[in-house]
Order: sequence, then structure tokens, then C-alpha cells
Amino acid sequence: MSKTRTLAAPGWFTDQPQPTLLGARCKACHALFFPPNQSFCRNPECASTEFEEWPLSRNGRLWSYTTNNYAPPAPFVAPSEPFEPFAVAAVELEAEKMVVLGQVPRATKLEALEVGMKMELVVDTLFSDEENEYLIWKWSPVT
Amino acid sequence: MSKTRTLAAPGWFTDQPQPTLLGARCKACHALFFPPNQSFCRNPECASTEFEEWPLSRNGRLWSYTTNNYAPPAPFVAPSEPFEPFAVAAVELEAEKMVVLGQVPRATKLEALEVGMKMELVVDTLFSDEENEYLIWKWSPVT
Amino acid sequence: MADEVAILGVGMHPWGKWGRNFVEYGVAAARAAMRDAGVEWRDVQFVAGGETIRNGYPGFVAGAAIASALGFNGAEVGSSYGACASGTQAINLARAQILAGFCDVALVVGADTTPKGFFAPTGGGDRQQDPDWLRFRLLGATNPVYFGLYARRRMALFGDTEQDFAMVKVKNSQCGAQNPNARYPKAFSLDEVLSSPMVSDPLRLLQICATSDGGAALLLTSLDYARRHTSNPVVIAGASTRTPRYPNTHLEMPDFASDSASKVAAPDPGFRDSIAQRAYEQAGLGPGDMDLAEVYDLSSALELDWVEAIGLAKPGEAAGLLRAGDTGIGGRIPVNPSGGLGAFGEAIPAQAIAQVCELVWQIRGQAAGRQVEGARVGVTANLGLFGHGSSVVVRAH
Amino acid sequence: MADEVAILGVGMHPWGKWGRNFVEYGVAAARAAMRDAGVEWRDVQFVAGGETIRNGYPGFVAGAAIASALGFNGAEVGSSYGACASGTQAINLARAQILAGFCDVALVVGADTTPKGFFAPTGGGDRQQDPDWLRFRLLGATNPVYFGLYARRRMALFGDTEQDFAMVKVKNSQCGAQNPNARYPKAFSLDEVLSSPMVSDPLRLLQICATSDGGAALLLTSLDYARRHTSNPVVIAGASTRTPRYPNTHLEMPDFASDSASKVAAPDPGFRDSIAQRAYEQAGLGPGDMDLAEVYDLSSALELDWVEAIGLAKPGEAAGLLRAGDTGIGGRIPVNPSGGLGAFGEAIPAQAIAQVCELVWQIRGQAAGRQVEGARVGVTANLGLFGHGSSVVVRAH
Ligand SMILES: [Zn+2]
Ligand SMILES: [Zn+2]
Repeated sequence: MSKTRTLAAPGWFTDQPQPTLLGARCKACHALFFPPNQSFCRNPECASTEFEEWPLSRNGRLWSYTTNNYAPPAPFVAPSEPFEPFAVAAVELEAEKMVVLGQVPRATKLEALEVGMKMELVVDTLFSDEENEYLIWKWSPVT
Repeated sequence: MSKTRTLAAPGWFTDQPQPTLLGARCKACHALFFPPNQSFCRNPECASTEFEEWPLSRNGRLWSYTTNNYAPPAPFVAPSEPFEPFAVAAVELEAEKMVVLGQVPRATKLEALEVGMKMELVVDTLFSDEENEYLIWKWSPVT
Repeated sequence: MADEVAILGVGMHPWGKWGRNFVEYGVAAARAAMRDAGVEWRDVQFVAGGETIRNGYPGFVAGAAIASALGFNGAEVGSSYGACASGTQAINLARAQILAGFCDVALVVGADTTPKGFFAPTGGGDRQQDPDWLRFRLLGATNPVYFGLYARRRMALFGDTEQDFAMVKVKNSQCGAQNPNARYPKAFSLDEVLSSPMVSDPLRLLQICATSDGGAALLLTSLDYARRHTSNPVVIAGASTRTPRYPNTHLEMPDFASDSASKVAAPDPGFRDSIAQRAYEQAGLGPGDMDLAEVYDLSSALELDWVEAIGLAKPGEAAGLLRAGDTGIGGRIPVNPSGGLGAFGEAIPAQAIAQVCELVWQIRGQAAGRQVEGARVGVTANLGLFGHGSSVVVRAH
Repeated sequence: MADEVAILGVGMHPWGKWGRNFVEYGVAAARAAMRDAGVEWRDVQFVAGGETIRNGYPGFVAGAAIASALGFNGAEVGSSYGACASGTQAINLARAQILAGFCDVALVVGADTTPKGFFAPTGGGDRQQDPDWLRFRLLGATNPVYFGLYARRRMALFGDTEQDFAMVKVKNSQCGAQNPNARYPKAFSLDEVLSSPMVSDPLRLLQICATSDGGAALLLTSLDYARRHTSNPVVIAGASTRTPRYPNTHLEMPDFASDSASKVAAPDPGFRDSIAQRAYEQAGLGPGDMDLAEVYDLSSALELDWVEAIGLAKPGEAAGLLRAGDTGIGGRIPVNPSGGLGAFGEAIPAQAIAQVCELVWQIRGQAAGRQVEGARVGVTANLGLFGHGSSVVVRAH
């Protein structure tokens, strides 16, 4: 039986029609936020509490990267046993002038990463349970 | 099968040879404390951290009393279903110059209580599970 | 006498059971206080938050959580916790920052979102070392049990009656019915109070305060800053966050026993009587100078204890004041003209701040429907678990 | 320039993994600070506690819990929380109480008992609304992940090397080996650091700070009071508990993203650079006046970020200072002569206070084995989750 593909963070990203992070844009001052679940506009000159969904750039430059060589504690769930190290990337989006974190797909070797390189958003498995394959956004080098 | 009689607050009271609350007495300044699990002498003129077990008076005067007409929330466990209201007493110990709380046995009617009356310490059921009858100190009018 | 700071603005989010995030109430109260003061958020230099321990990490850093929601403006920040005294701790923090010359404009905010029913100990598990867990487990000693013990003690010692206690609720509910921020806008009759279900004898459901969602805020400034905005500021003349002196011979919630006075004599005054005394000393005023008071009516009967503890009546004489109408609107010394916790319910980090809001509205003459005529100076009193005294003296400048 | 208070006494409970109640460490540190000051507990008028959120109710009311264990003496009390900045919030509270004239003698205490391993979010359950829970769930973003990102960024931007980062640890461990209060009394070699297991590339196990049990305390007094006890008090000349200005373009732990600067321009200076600036302003001093600094080396590489943020080097030049030996004992501006968090580990409410303890010992010339000769003035810097800046300037009077 195939598992249900389930977004691990509904509303934060989509894979339709293509992998995209969903920010929130203040309806009053147009300030952008990610994650999108904002109750208040955090621009101190703006008292708005109304936001609209705002897709973020799908590409950016690698601001920095690192690894988890040991399994993080719960509530992290490893996708496989034994634990395999993986990389985490921080990517700078030019238009949005912000840096967004994401895991790097397991297939990408650490040696393939370099600060400043072009990265693109992909959607990949976070972990699976008996019924669901949970999906998450990740940052992958542009090939 | 008979249940094991288990003290619900070991070290705070005994039923041998007779029901008695066990305070802690500071070895340096002789200040008394209840409950006995003190790490520091709370007399501000004393820096001692050493205590000895000190039995408290078994009798006192009823300082005040009240009832629980509704079941308290967890971690309270009612001894029976449906919940039966019960009284709680605050008893003043003359020698110790302190007031100590305790439940009143279910058999005692509220009307039997009067501030100032003589009370004595008894040991009674707090609640039971499949293996244990948990015991607790209670205050009962002297008959 | 201590130096004074101005309360240039006050604000609340109405209290109730709204089920939203506590930050929403805090932001609403803060914005109301800034509007009331005519001060912009960008001009606020310090944010003092009263913490809530029931709302995850944002609750622990309430000052920063609310500043972030308002939009970080580079202000300095602090978050304070002292159970029901948290609000006074936050006031005391902000007041001293101003008086020490570190800032001119400080925002004090408290807000909470509360669970339903009795307050139970936070967190789960078998916590044999936690006295707040053990009092429920071993005694079933809920908060109303302590209120019942105090009430019954008054009946035995002073001859107070169940009708006296019910009259406190009737008096305060008349005020609450006139307060747009109160949770219960209903004036109860004596009969309704006395026919509500008994909870902890001699106290009935309508005499025991509920848990509420709500928020309250103050905009505090230096006197110099205030004078540029208004010709008649209301000021904080004294504030107390005092702890007990050992031995505290009063049986305090959530303890199993009072301290023993067998080896060290009980202090005089005792803890409760000492709390407002500290605020009076700073203000250079005494109980006789007060025009009104907001006190900690967790139960109707407890208001009478506090009327005595803050020196408005001698021990045992508070019920006499009540019967004479002295503590009602129009009386000699109105107590809880806001409606008190009986009309609001507890929103822990907000309640000590809300007491100060009411004094400000009264002193400005803005308490329509519950106005204490000629109010010029008032006092608040309050107490948090584990020895947190709380009292503020507020006066017209 | 702001008014000053004296640090008449300092004290610690040694840091380690003792597994006892945090109150024990707090009481030991407090008693050590009072002994150091020659002040009796009965003379303490205010207790400011840094809270711990991992030790149940007593941790939330740390000020009262420690005052109670010392024996309630009627002092006023406050408990402050701002994550790793909690200690500076407590200092700021106590300092202002003294400067506002509310008291002459105040005790500041922080103590913690920590769990083993990585810090994980507090509490259980499925907390889809809690960013501190979600960062573990969705990203596996432990604290070392953030440290690794910052370190790799330095390598790319400034040409720092893995050896530079390891040298920070080597330098600090030499100091820690001379500090009787440090948890790790061992001077590590470059080889030992570089052969320890990789945790978050480029950072290895010996470059990432552990979680510790420990306590630290200060006895603060008015200058007048201090002069009656000593002819040369050490004083707090400035302290900062600043929040960011929006947008904060630095990627802060535990966030998923930095703020966007697309609609509102990033402030200048940025958050980290603004923190010590506030303390310098109060002190009327600048980075060039400092003789030493204690900064927030959660990782070895992070020390370099802080050396720049507090103005001891221009951006990108901190590794140059390190290589030249400028930040070691005997260098131009020694950094973390205590051994830093690398040698102590994190005891959250104690660490900002411990930084001040070290500055006092250094300024008094009591830091045997790690003494910075001629130390007269120093600065601390630190940061707590959710926007809590922390910095203190300490100097000989
Ligand atoms: Zn906006
Ligand atoms: Zn003793």
C-alpha cells in the first residue's frame, strides 16, 4: 500500500505546481514574514494584523551550511535507522532580503556545498510512519 | 488478597506505635519544620543544613476547617466513586506553635466540627489501587 | 519618601474566557495604554512583562514576546514572575528604571490565557518533591480549601457570618456590572449568592473567583516627561514586593503547615500586615489617607482579611465596615470599586496591573457607573504563592 | 553617564554536573558573595533571582525560593527571565532598585540544574505552534546547527579556519584550567580539539559548550554603603538588556529565517552590535577603554563574532587578534580569561552573573593563574533566545 504524502508544515510551503515556500505579507505595509503564521505585523511602525499568502523566491544563494553528525533530540524523528548525518543550509533570498533555513537532501555530499552557490527549493521526505510520508522543504544545489 | 498498607508520604508521619507527624528539627537552632524534607534551616539567623526527625504533638486545637464539596483535580485521587465530599482541618499545635493541615475522616460529620475543639491525629486510607492501600494522616475530633 | 513616576496611560483587554493567545490580550492592553497616554510605540524605551507559566516559552519571556508582537523597536526589556504578584514586580522593575535615569518611558504589560476549572499544578508526572503537587495529592487542598479555612476562621474569631461574605460579593458585583472590562457584568442578589452551590464551606460558587483570560497595561514615565503631556498626572507613590519574615505564622497557600514560632518569635507586624506598610512608607502616607482600595478578593471573605491587613480596619472589624456600607461606592472607603477579582477572575500576570488601572480611572474621574467621588489616593494589595507580597499606592499629583 | 552601584561581593558554586537541587547552588553562591562582601543576610534588602524554567515552580520564583532557603528576612524580591540574559535582567533590576533609592543592599543570584545532552524544547506533546519545538521537528536545528552556520559563514566571508576556531578553545581551556569554579579544569591541545568528533561542521565536540549545574551571585550596594566597607569598590558602570530593532537581519537561534529587509531597511548598528553599545553609553566609555572582556562562547567560533560585536575588532578581524595573541592572557585585550562557557558550560540563569564575577576578580587582582595584569575595566556580552541582549560594563571606582 502506498503511503499518503502529507505536508509536515501545512501552509508553510507547497509542492504544487512546484516547490515553493509560502510567506505572509502584511496587507498594510507589505513587510514579508516566514514562517507565515503571524498574528501581528512585526514592523514597529505598523499595527496591522492582516496578512496574505506570499510565495517566496524559489532560488537563492547559500549563506552558510553545517551538519548534524549526531541525531537531534525529540521531537526530531530520523527518517532511517541507523541515523545518517545530514546537512542544514541557510539560503539568502535576494528579493526578500532574508535568510531561510532548510535541510539539504541526504543525497547531497557536504563537499558539494559552497557558500555563495545557487540553491533551489525542493520538496523531499522528512520521515515516514505507517500511513504517511511526511514532506518538508529542503535546499538543494542548482545542478 | 489483602492489600499492602503503604504510607502515601513516607517520612512525614508514622502509625507505629501510634499515629504521629514527623517534623524536622534543626540541629543548630532547634527550629521545627513540617513537612520534614528541608534542605536548609529557614531561620534567617541560622545557616544549618542538618536536621533530626522530631515527632510533633499528636493533639491540638481546631484552628479552622472547610470542605471539598467537589472533587479536586488530579493528582488528587478520590477513594471512592461517586465522589463524596470531605472536610479538611487546620489544627494548631500548642508546643510547636504551628498550624498543620489534614483531611478529616469521611465518617466525621461537618456538624461535629467546631473551631477550638480538641483534635487528634489518626491514620486512615487516602485511596487504594489494585495492590496498595495508601495511608495518610488525618485530624479527627477527640471523642 | 520615595521619588514618584507618572502613570500616563492605562489600558486593558476585556477579561473573559476568549481562548486566544495571551500575546493578543497583552498587545491590545499595551496599545490601549499608549493611546491613553498619547505616546507612540517608537517612544517606548523599556518593556516590563509579567510572565505566565502556562503558555510555553513565549509566556516565560512575556516582555519580549509582547515587544516582538508590537514590533521590536530596540527597547530594553524585562520579564518578571512572582505568581499573582507578577504585575507588581513588573511595575517595580519599570518604575526603578525610570527613577534610576535609564529611561523616561516604560510600558508594563501582563496578560494570560488560562485553563478551565480549578487551578491545578503545572506539568504532569509523579512529583513527590513538589509541594504544589503534593497538596493536591495528599490533602485535596485546592485553592478554595484555603479560602474556606480563612473564612471559617473569621466566623469563629470575629463572628462574621455567611451573609457578610455574600454581601461582599453583592457589593462588588454591582460595581462589576458597571465595568466594561469585567468578565461578569451582572449584579447578583444576596439570595442568588447564598443559593449557589457550596464549594468549600462556608464559601459558595459565586464567592470564589474564576480563572480568566485578560490583559492590563500601564504606560509609566518620568514626572518631567509626564508634565509635557498633562498638567495633572497620576503617580505611583509607593510599591511593595515584600517577602515574609520567618516565622510566618499565617497558613499560606499552598503550604501544609504554618511556620513554627516555638524557637523564633513571630514578627510584628506579620507578613500580610507588612505588605502595604512598605508601600505606605514610600508614599509618606498611611491607611487613613486612602480614598479607596483594590484588594485581593480571591474569595468574598478574603476581601475582609485584606481590608484589615492594609490597615483600613482593625482586626475583626472589616465586616462592621461592610455592614455600615463604608466599603461600598458612596461609603467612607470604597473597596474593589472595579468589581474585584470576583467580577474579573484571575489572569495572573495582569491582575496586580489591573488594580492600578482601576485606581487611575477612579482618580481621573473616568469610572462611570462606579465612580468614587473625590478619589485622590488609593492602595492595592495582593499576594503571590511562595511569599510574594504586592502593594501599590497611587495618587493624584 | 549613568549612576553607578558597587559590586561589594561576588561568589559562585563550582560548575559541574552535580545533580542536586538548583537552590543549593544558589544558596552557596549567595553565601559566598555575602562573605566576600562582609555583609550579613539580615542586612540584604532586595533579592533578584534569575529564573530557571527547568526546575518546576521553585525555578520560576527563583528569587523567593533562594530567599526562603536563606530564611525569609522580609526583603523585597524579584525573579527575572530572559533565557541566557536572565542574569543581566536580575542585575538590572537590583541595580535600579538601589539607584532609585529603594534599598542600599541587594543580592543577585542565578543557579541552575540542567538535563544531560543537547538542550531540547521544554515540555512534551505535539506543539505545532511552538517555534522552539518546530525547529527540532522540521529541521533538526539543534543549537550546534546555528553555531555551525555562524562558523562556516566566518570561514567563507573572512577566511577564518578550523584551526582558528580550535585555537579559541585552546586559549580558553588554559584559563579554565586555572579557575577553581570551572567545570573542565583541563588545558586542551590543538590536536586534542581538532581530533574530537565532528558535531556540526566545522565545529567539533570540544568546541561546543555543555550544559552545567552551577550558581553565581553578586552583592550589590549603593556607593555610599560600599565606601563604609572598602576604599576601592568595583562598580557597575553600565548594563544593557536591549532588544533588536526590526528587521533583525541576523539569523537568530531558534528562528527559521531572519527578518526580511525588503520593505524596512536594516537598522545600523545591527542587533548584536547594539547590545554592548548601550552599556558603553551608560558607562561613558568605549571598546578602546576595555582591559578585558567576557563574551558568549557557546561555540569557540562564536567568541570571534562577539569580539567584533562588542567593538574590540572590526568585522572579520577577530581571528587576526586571536592569532596575534591579543585575546590571550598577557595580550592586548584578553577575552574570556575565566575560561568562558567552554570551560564552564551553560547554567542559564547564572552565566551572565558569572561573567561579572570574573571581571570583579580580575579587577581586584584575585584571578590567580589567569590574572590580567592591570585590569581596571571590562565588559561582558551575552544573548538570550527571543531578542534578549545582555551586556555589563564593570570598572574599578
Ligand atoms: Zn505591516
Ligand atoms: Zn537552624
